[in-house]
Amino acid sequence: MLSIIIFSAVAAIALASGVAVFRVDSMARATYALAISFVAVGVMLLMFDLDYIGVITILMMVMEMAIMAIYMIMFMGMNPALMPMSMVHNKRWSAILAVGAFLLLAGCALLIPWPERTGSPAVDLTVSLGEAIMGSKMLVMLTVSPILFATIVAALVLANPRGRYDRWGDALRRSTPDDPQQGGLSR
Amino acid sequence: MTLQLVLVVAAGLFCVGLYGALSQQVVVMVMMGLELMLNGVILAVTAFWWFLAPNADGQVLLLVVIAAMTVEMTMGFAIATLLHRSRGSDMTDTATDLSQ
Amino acid sequence: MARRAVQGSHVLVVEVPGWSETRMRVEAELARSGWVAALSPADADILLVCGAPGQELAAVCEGVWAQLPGPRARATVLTEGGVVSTLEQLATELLDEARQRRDARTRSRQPGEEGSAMQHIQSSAHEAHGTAHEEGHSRGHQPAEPDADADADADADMDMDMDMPMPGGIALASGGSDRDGLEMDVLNVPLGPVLPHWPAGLVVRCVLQGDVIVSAGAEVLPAARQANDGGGMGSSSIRRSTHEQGRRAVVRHSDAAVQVLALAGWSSAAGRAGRIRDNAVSGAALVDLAAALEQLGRRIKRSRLLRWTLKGIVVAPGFDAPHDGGSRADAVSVRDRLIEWLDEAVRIARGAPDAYESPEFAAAQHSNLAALPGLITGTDIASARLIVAGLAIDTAKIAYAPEPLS
Amino acid sequence: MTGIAAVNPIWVLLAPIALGLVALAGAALNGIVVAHAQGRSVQSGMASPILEIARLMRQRRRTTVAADVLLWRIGCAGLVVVALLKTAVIPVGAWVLADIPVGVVWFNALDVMVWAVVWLIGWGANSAHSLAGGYRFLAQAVSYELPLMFALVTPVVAAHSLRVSDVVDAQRELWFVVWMPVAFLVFCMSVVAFSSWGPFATAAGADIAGGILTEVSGVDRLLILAGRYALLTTGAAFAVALFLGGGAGPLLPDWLWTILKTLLLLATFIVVSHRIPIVRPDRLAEVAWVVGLPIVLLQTLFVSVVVAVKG
Repeated sequence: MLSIIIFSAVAAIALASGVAVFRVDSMARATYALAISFVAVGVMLLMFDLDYIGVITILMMVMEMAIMAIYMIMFMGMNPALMPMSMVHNKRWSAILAVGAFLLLAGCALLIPWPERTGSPAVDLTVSLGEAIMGSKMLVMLTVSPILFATIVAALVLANPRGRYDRWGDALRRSTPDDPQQGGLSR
Repeated sequence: MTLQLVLVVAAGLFCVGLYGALSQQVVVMVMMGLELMLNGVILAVTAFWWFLAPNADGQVLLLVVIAAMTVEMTMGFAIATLLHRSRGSDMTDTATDLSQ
Repeated sequence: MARRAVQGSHVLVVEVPGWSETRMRVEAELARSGWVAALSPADADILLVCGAPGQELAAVCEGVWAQLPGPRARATVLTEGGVVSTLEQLATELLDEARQRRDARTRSRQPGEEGSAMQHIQSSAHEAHGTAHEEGHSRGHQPAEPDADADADADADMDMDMDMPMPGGIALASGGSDRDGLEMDVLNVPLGPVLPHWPAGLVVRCVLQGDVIVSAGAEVLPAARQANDGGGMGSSSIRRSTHEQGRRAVVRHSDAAVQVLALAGWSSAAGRAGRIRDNAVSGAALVDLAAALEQLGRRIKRSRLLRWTLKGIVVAPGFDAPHDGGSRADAVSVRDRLIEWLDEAVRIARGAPDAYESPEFAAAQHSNLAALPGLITGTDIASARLIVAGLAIDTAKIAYAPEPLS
Repeated sequence: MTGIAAVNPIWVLLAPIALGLVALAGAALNGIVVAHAQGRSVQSGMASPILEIARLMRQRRRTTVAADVLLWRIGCAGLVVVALLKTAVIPVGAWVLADIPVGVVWFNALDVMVWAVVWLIGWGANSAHSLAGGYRFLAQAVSYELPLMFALVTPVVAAHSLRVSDVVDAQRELWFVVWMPVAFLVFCMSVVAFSSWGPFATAAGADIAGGILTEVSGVDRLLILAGRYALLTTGAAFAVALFLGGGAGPLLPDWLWTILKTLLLLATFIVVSHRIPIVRPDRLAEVAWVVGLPIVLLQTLFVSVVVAVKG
């Protein structure tokens, strides 16, 4: 019983801050509302004994939102003061679609006769996760890691306007790169 | 806690995110909508894992979802930067020039 | 409790061009009594103006005064002799509960109103304004924008209009292309004249993107009158004894070193230089100081970390530009200047003549001020602060000496 | 086998007091160092944190024009809260408040919280200088975070567990600092960095008039300053648990050893910080990613190989 009450409270926080993301008047508040939503979901994961993944979710998402806030302000430049803002299009259709999707999903969740639980969770879930990653599910992780690496490279290629010829000169012969901001290494 | 309760909460998060992703004009705000949808997915996966088949595979799936989120974020930021650089704008509407 | 609270008061010291030695006296007195020099108005209990500020500078001081959180007290010191007694008097003023209550009552609760004078003066570093911005919305409405047509449909759906309320009455920032080719907000932020480790009365009006300076303009806010403690001597002042000149030169050089070291965040070396300076101010024998200065100079030359952190921060770009775009061979870095000052101070302390009275010195201050905007454009605030400290502009010379003939 | 056990939850009330006292000792030491540099007596330096607390309690809080007060206040209180949450997993001798299975990750998640909190302090004030402070901290955080994560992973690999008590137990024979010195150093530097302290205090630097501290006064300022000391203290205490054998030591009881080692490490942080110039984030980033990260990875690899060979 207690767990249901706690879960409902956390769920309410997650949903309310999720809604707040698109309702508040400042970029910073929107971003941190999303962060709160993620932290609430992380806490829910903790309630399912998923210690590792719950804490990792909180860690990753707070980090992501801290960076995201910068992008929000960089590209949308909003002041900390609360300027009324709304930049939506197709508001009505978006709302209709979202509500429709919710009714469909919630209906499925409530009406489908879910099967009985098979098996029981391992005693130490973190250990079982580690064994799965390094054992039977190793292939998954082996696939994820090059994808992540490719993402880093691709994102840098997309976002970085300056190639090595801009930095090192046409003949790549400069002793130090011509950067707008000097780095810490005398390369 | 029951499976149904958790799934309804997850559906709620997913659809709030869906609304945001569909309605927002700015790339970064659209990304926030997508993030919120994935947030719902994480919760739903957890619920299925816990209530239906609590073995290690479900946890691996969660890790994959989180990895997908980071990929989405990284590429989103890169594309937003690229758009901003090339057009001085990051509105989704202005990014549809090519399709016209 | 209240008595304790006053024992470690934080003092915001505002130096008027020409009263540098008074300011140093104050700093020495603060260090001696365990008080602290405040970094910003919010940090301060006491506003202490050293010297007689001119009209603009006085207005800035009013703005800063309005930003002190309170309990607060203020005073002006004009002579070095008055420092100790003024500080004591300020402490009792801070303890005067009735007076502080009255002060708190008369101040308005609204932060904008009490500081209204400074909104135009662009007072200290703490101009809270100008972070505002609205670029994302307004761009589609500008006819010059190439994709204005594509945007037209979208605008119709946007339920916003152009004359939306501006929070706090702050104008919105406009965009501009940054050094990486991204369009970013620009903020107009004045650096100075009330900043720690900053030349007296100097104001650098910067246009910032993030913390990168896009363009800048520098000026000096003058004092109301010429100081008589020697900082702002014009050509008419009497020539002083050689020893006095030497002492002043050592003080000047070591103070410049203090500012650079403090901005480089090397607190132990800055403290060392500060003590040498304070000894010189209070009239210690120069020969004794020479040894200490020499030792400090050796320590600075040895420090690899300082070399690394100051690398490439240049106060004189040099003219021999190699074609590969690397740093120029004869560029003078802040670190070079720092070592130069200390060596020069050692020489003067041992009896070498000082060039302070010469017209060339005054001319150099003017040309440094003129070069300042060019040097800091394109750098971030941290580098810009080091460059300004590395130039060590003697603003007293600029506020009074006539413009040199070029 | 494990000597460390979770204590009665009632001790939760005592933990903030203990943390506060150790942090206060750190602040007093800092006062002494400053007083020594200024040629004042040791007593006046020791008293300076008390004076500062009294002063800030008496000072009024400020607000600025069009500040985001909600986020600002959250940020100001946040550092202390993060530090208190960190104490939950730090063992003192044989006692720990919550010996959760993923204690090390918990610590890491909380120091990521510091990113958000510091940025909020900088953002909320609506002032150019404090915002610059917030940006600087994030730039620095991006530089130190990955080396920090691998530095945290290294003892975990050696101990086969994310539980802090297991990590302490694994050091029965040999303290981890002996065979993972690089990880220890990187961890210590990161602790100083996330407390924005000493050479990594650019976010609160004098060149931007105190950065994140520019606009705060009164209780808010007190909370931030206390939070920085508390973070430094918890970081030192965690380093003791991860690398310095926890409460292991001769003669004295183990809880006293933990506190002694923590104080010693804290004192080192404070004294060394005064002797080093500030490290600006633009300089740090390249070094941290190009030099720091590979070195820590090599350290982790070394430890992993040793663990694998030993079996």
